[in-house]
Amino acid sequence: MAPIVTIRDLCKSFAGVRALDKAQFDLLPGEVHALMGENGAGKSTLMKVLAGVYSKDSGEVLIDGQPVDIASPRAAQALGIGIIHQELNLMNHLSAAQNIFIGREPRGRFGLFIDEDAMRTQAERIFARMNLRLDPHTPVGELTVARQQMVEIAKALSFDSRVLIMDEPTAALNNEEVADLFRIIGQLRSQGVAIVYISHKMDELKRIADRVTVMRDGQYIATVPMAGTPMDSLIAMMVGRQLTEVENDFPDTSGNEVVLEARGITRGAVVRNASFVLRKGEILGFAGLMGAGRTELARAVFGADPIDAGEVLVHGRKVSIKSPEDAVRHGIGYLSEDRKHFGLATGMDVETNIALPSMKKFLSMGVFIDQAAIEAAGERYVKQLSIKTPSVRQQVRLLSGGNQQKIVIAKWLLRDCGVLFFDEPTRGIDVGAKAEIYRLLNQLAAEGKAIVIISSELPEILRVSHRVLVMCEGRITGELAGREASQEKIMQLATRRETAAAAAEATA
Amino acid sequence: QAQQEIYIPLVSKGFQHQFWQAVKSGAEQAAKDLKVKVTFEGPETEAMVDKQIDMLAAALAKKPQAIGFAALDSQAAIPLLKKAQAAKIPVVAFDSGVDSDIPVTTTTTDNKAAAALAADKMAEMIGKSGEVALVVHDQTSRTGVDRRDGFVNRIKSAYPNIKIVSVQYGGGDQLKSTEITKSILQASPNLKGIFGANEGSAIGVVNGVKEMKRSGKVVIIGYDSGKQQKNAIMDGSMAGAITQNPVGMGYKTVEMAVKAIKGEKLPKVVDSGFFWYDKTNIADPKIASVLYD
Amino acid sequence: MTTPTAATTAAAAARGFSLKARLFRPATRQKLLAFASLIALLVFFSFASPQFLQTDNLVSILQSTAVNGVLAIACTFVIITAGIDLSVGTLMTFCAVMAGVVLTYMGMPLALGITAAIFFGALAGFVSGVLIAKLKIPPFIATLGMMMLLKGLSLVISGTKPIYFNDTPDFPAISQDSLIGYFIPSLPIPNAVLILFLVAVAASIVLNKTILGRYTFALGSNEEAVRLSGVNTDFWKIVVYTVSGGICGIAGLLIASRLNSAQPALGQGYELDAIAAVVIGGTSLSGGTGTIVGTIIGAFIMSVLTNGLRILSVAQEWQTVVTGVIIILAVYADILRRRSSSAH
Amino acid sequence: MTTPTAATTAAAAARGFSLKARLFRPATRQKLLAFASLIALLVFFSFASPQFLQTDNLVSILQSTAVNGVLAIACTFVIITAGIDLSVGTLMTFCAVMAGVVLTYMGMPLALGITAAIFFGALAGFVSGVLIAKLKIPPFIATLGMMMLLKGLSLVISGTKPIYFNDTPDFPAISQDSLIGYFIPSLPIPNAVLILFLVAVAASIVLNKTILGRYTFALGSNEEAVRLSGVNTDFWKIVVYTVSGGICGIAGLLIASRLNSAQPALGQGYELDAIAAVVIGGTSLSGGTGTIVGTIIGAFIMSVLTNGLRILSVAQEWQTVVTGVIIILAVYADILRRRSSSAH
Ligand SMILES: Nc1ncnc2c1ncn2[C@@H]1O[C@H](COP(=O)(O)OP(=O)(O)OP(=O)(O)O)[C@@H](O)[C@H]1O
Ligand SMILES: Nc1ncnc2c1ncn2[C@@H]1O[C@H](COP(=O)(O)OP(=O)(O)OP(=O)(O)O)[C@@H](O)[C@H]1O
Ligand SMILES: [Mg+2]
Ligand SMILES: [Mg+2]
Repeated sequence: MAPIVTIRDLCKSFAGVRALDKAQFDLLPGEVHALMGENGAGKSTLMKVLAGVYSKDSGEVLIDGQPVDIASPRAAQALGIGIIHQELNLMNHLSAAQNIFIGREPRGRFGLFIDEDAMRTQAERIFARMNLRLDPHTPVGELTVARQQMVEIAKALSFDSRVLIMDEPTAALNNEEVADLFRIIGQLRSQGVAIVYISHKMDELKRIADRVTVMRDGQYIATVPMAGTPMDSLIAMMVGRQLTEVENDFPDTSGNEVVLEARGITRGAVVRNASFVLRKGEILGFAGLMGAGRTELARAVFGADPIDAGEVLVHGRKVSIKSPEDAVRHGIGYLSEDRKHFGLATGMDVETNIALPSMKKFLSMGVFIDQAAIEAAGERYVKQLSIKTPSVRQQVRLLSGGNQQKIVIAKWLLRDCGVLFFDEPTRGIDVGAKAEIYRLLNQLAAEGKAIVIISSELPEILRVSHRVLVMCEGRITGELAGREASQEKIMQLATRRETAAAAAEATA
Repeated sequence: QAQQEIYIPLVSKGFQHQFWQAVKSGAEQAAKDLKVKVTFEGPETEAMVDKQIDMLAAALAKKPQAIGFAALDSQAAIPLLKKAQAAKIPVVAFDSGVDSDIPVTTTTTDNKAAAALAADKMAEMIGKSGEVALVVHDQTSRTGVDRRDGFVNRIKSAYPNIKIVSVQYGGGDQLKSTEITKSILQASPNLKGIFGANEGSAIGVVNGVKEMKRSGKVVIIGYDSGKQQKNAIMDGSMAGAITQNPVGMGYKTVEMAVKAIKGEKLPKVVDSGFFWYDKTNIADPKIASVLYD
Repeated sequence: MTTPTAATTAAAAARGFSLKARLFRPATRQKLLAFASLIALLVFFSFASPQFLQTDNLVSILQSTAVNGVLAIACTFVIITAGIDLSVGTLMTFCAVMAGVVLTYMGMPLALGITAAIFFGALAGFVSGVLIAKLKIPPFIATLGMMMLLKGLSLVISGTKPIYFNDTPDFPAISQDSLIGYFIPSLPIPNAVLILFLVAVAASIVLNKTILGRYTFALGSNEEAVRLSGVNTDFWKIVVYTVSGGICGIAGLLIASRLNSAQPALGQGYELDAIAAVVIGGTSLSGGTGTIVGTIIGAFIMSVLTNGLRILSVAQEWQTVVTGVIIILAVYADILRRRSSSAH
Repeated sequence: MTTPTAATTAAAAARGFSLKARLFRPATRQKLLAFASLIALLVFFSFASPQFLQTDNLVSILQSTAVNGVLAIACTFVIITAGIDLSVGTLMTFCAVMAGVVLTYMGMPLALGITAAIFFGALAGFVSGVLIAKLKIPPFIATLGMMMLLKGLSLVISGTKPIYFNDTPDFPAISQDSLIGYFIPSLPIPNAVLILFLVAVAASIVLNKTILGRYTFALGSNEEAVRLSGVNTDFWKIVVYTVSGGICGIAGLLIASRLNSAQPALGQGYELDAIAAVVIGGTSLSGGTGTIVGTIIGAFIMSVLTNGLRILSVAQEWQTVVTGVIIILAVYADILRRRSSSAH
């Protein structure tokens, strides 16, 4: 079969960074082609060149064997190339349907007026195909990150492209949604659509990819068939060395001092009467479906959002947490799931972002900033977390997504909080770094820190948690000891909806 | 009782400038003497013709017994003035007239003639030859245009050896007028005199000349009064100035309005006059009475 | 997803009624609340002064809203794209002057004068749009530059003198006559108000029903996302500024016909009133949201306030103080309204 | 990471030299380029008029930059937080009036008058800060309201009359005497310029070396992320506006001492000059970036332009046109400079 897309010797540099160095790639019709590589390997950049977002410095892009110059997203669309970007690109004030059809609105009278009804119907049709229950009129800004991601996927599907690029489409999705997405990918594949699939979730790749291209440092490493290639060797190709798996050893922490206790936290309808305790040295996993309220609960405890009822105790003493400042003062840190909006000042440099919660540590005479110390701290963490950046003075927005995530982690490590909430900490992080982060979590717990990890990836929850709490519809529906937790048990609790819970309570 | 009190709103060309504040104080004095109630308002700049029309409309809505009006544009207000006429509200024009016979009388001063007098004084003091410049407050307002033209035309027609090298506008802002004066002095090293066409401009000229250390070498003629201007004349940094009689103008406007309400016959024009004052006559009671702080 | 808390009990109760009632109830309340500040002012002034609530005065409030209202509509478009336009005031004047040139200096027929005003408005808007979209000059600076440029040009072209329309007796009628009064003599609402209303309706349709309106909101919401969707954002941004400029041309016609003259020095400072009206009306300066109805309410709040304070004969310096405070309060009220409506 | 393209060949060549030279070269060039517009103007006017390049005139330019320069510094802080301050002009006047009240009406000693001006500036800034940070009123509107409020208050407090400082003969010396000229008679640079310079240095240190400065940038970059980092963003925002207000107080002292009076009606319109200077100096209105040096360059561009056009006796209406065009060009030049420097 002749490839739809062929990329040869593609080079692309940014200020001080060689993102692509003679990269190669070819894509066959009807295949799911996985693109793998560590954070900053150049995957997104390569795809952005193909989608007309970036212009190449040198090299060739051929579509159906013809050399093309893809100068704009519009040109890429015209060639039948659609893309789901790694970062959300939505207009928050517009509705889901409006977002999907931006630039291609069905026209009514005179070609000037928009046919809203047609748009709604078409959007509903796509949602139905995705098994997504969503009113097309909902403003996108009111949706959770997961649902926003679903809207992005819907938008990409609406193009009916021949080539569909998916840059980490499942980073924010839960298992059910991932299953829906894979079903759709299957359909597309059978229709002859070529799909480029970028993900750091190895199990996913195993499930759907036909072939894999591995990249490292902007260079092409190899293209291999998925079936028959062991995961270990793929990972070795990616990182250039062998990785050793860390096993969870489930230490018994039940006797440890309670450092944080939340009692009856209620926030509107999204968090309802949630209570939990967190002990010194333990890793507490929060599992649940999309919109279960885990993020909202963490934000409420952290003081980021006002609560309607409930109290928080730190080391057994009741404290008033009205703002993140209060929380941090009481030694509580929170890593947001949405790094772009809530985690980072992306226009500022790496070292400043890392130092941001700890600025007061770097003062001389109470007001002046000790820049050398900040730089040293920045460099320490860049090294410790292997953050890929030309220097600690680089603006964070110029780093790859995974490296940005590491900076969020670094800033809370530096702040040295006793209690840390990690909300989806490995979203968009490569396997090597993921292992690194798990090791780090264990190490922090061993040092006596209390850790909450919120994750929609059940394997991740199972792998790191000493204890698992499951949420559903804003309530905590159950607790499992790490050793006895399993995907099935968690899913059962995660779907224990109101009526079922009431029934359970009645019998108890 | 309150219903019976005669109410006369005055819609002026401005309210922040000292000139208009002086008109206001004259009007308030008359209100006290004649036992009537007046209000006084004007737009922020003399460019805001439509804002003034809105003020006039609001004033008419209050159903006053008479109204005083200093038109920014001689035509724009005519529809409203017709309304006033229809409602039998006599209109007294002040400062400058309206292109219409609706106003029962106009209390005014001749800005052009006054500025021409300033030109004569300037010519006299610089020996009828040399370079002079003007710092004017406004390029488009009636007062600005009249004072500029009065001065410029007189120099052109009567003093062929005097050259006007620059006319610039500082909006009556003292700081801007200072900077303007300095650049004029910089550009014209032989400048012999500057005319500042209102209080802010004149003070700016004094400041600018002082800052450029050209005091005594440049003849400054001002317009209007005010504490600083009077001081400048006393200490010799300003040669003299033209003053109108804004207090008198305000007083006369109210007085005429009251007469109009009573149905008395009024002259078509009441000239509130203008005066030249300098060190020699500033203490003269006749002059002192038309000056304000 | 059911959410049976106190907050939703009401919603559950409403479910008994028609779906429509359920959908519309909170929305209607929210819309009425937008009028709250305006109504509060109207009630206050009506009690404070017997002269306030008279036909004449209400008509003159309407009349005085026309120019600022139209300018505010022009600004609304730009502000929804997260831009700003400081040049609307002097652009209005520039258009008035161009109408004067065509009608009075060149003696052309009325229709041509009207066309000229709108054309030159659109042209200036186009230039701003190009500066902003193509040269990437921030809107604040591009339009600040245009503001000065147009102010100067108006003075240059008019010869720093007002241009009168005495040879075109139909011109003042555009804004001063009353078509409504012709049919309903007891309602002598001047045409200027009718024009404001027509412009508002047209602008509302453009914003909500057309492709231009959609892109206007989209640009303000996330320009980069729109660009990545393959839309020519530069083009649409230029169109928005051009349309906004054309609307300023209409404002120029209104003010010129009201004053029966083009006053070349007028205009600066009007942009702040227009922007204030837009923001009081609930349009966010960070873009992506906004309504024409809100803008009109904002413009009325400004003119009712000004008129009312004058009717009460409040000293002018205090008028300024009060206006400053009320602008802040009105926007704060709008913020509270939104906060409470989004909490449910 | 090697980058063997044409652009980096030069860098490779430079590698032969010291690391320092390599690091500094492009940065230095970029900084020099920031001066480019200013230098172009200076060169142009020097050729156009023999009077331009004289000590006297240069001193005048310096002096005329002082007030706008200080106001622009105040604006720089606010703009870096992605805010805007429209009240700086009337706030300056308000501070001048308060100094007048303390010195002339109450007959207090000079130091108290100076303190009063700065204190009331900071107080007004604090109020703006609270409106913006706590009540979440958009900066544009909060400071527009403050602008009007302060304008009215200045008139009310002064009784719509200038307040003179005739009883405080030392007061004019603040801005008009020349400390530098005392030591170096050939350089009679008035103290106002010295004060501008001192304020600039202090502001630069605050912005770049202190925690306030760091938070100022961080707020403008991503306020929510800063808040979630446990920083009391409301507090720091209020501090920024308070500091900015205090700096306006200094501007108030400068203008009052130069005019030897507090002129209550002056001030509106000054905010646009100040903001223009900030933006010409390369500070982005969307926040997160900016330098004091840039702002000072911007302020000089404005005053050189004004002075030069006046020296050339360009007709006033054309001065306005040219100023508008140059503002746009200067900002465009800065954009081009940044674009080319980030391409390397
Ligand atoms: N606009 C830009 N300016 C400067 N550098 C950039 C830019 N975009 C990407 N880079 C750099 O290019 C390199 C490749 O980035 P890219 O986003 O392609 O990585 P990636 O493989 O998608 O990583 P991730 O898995 O973390 O998303 C990184 O080092 C990144 O810092
Ligand atoms: N900005 C918002 N506006 C309205 N509703 C919201 C908003 N953010 C969250 N919600 C709602 O709050 C509920 C809880 O969401 P939350 O983000 O806490 O869930 P989560 O368990 O963290 O899931 P996720 O995996 O999506 O992060 C959901 O019903 C969601 O729709
Ligand atoms: Mg990527
Ligand atoms: Mg979440």
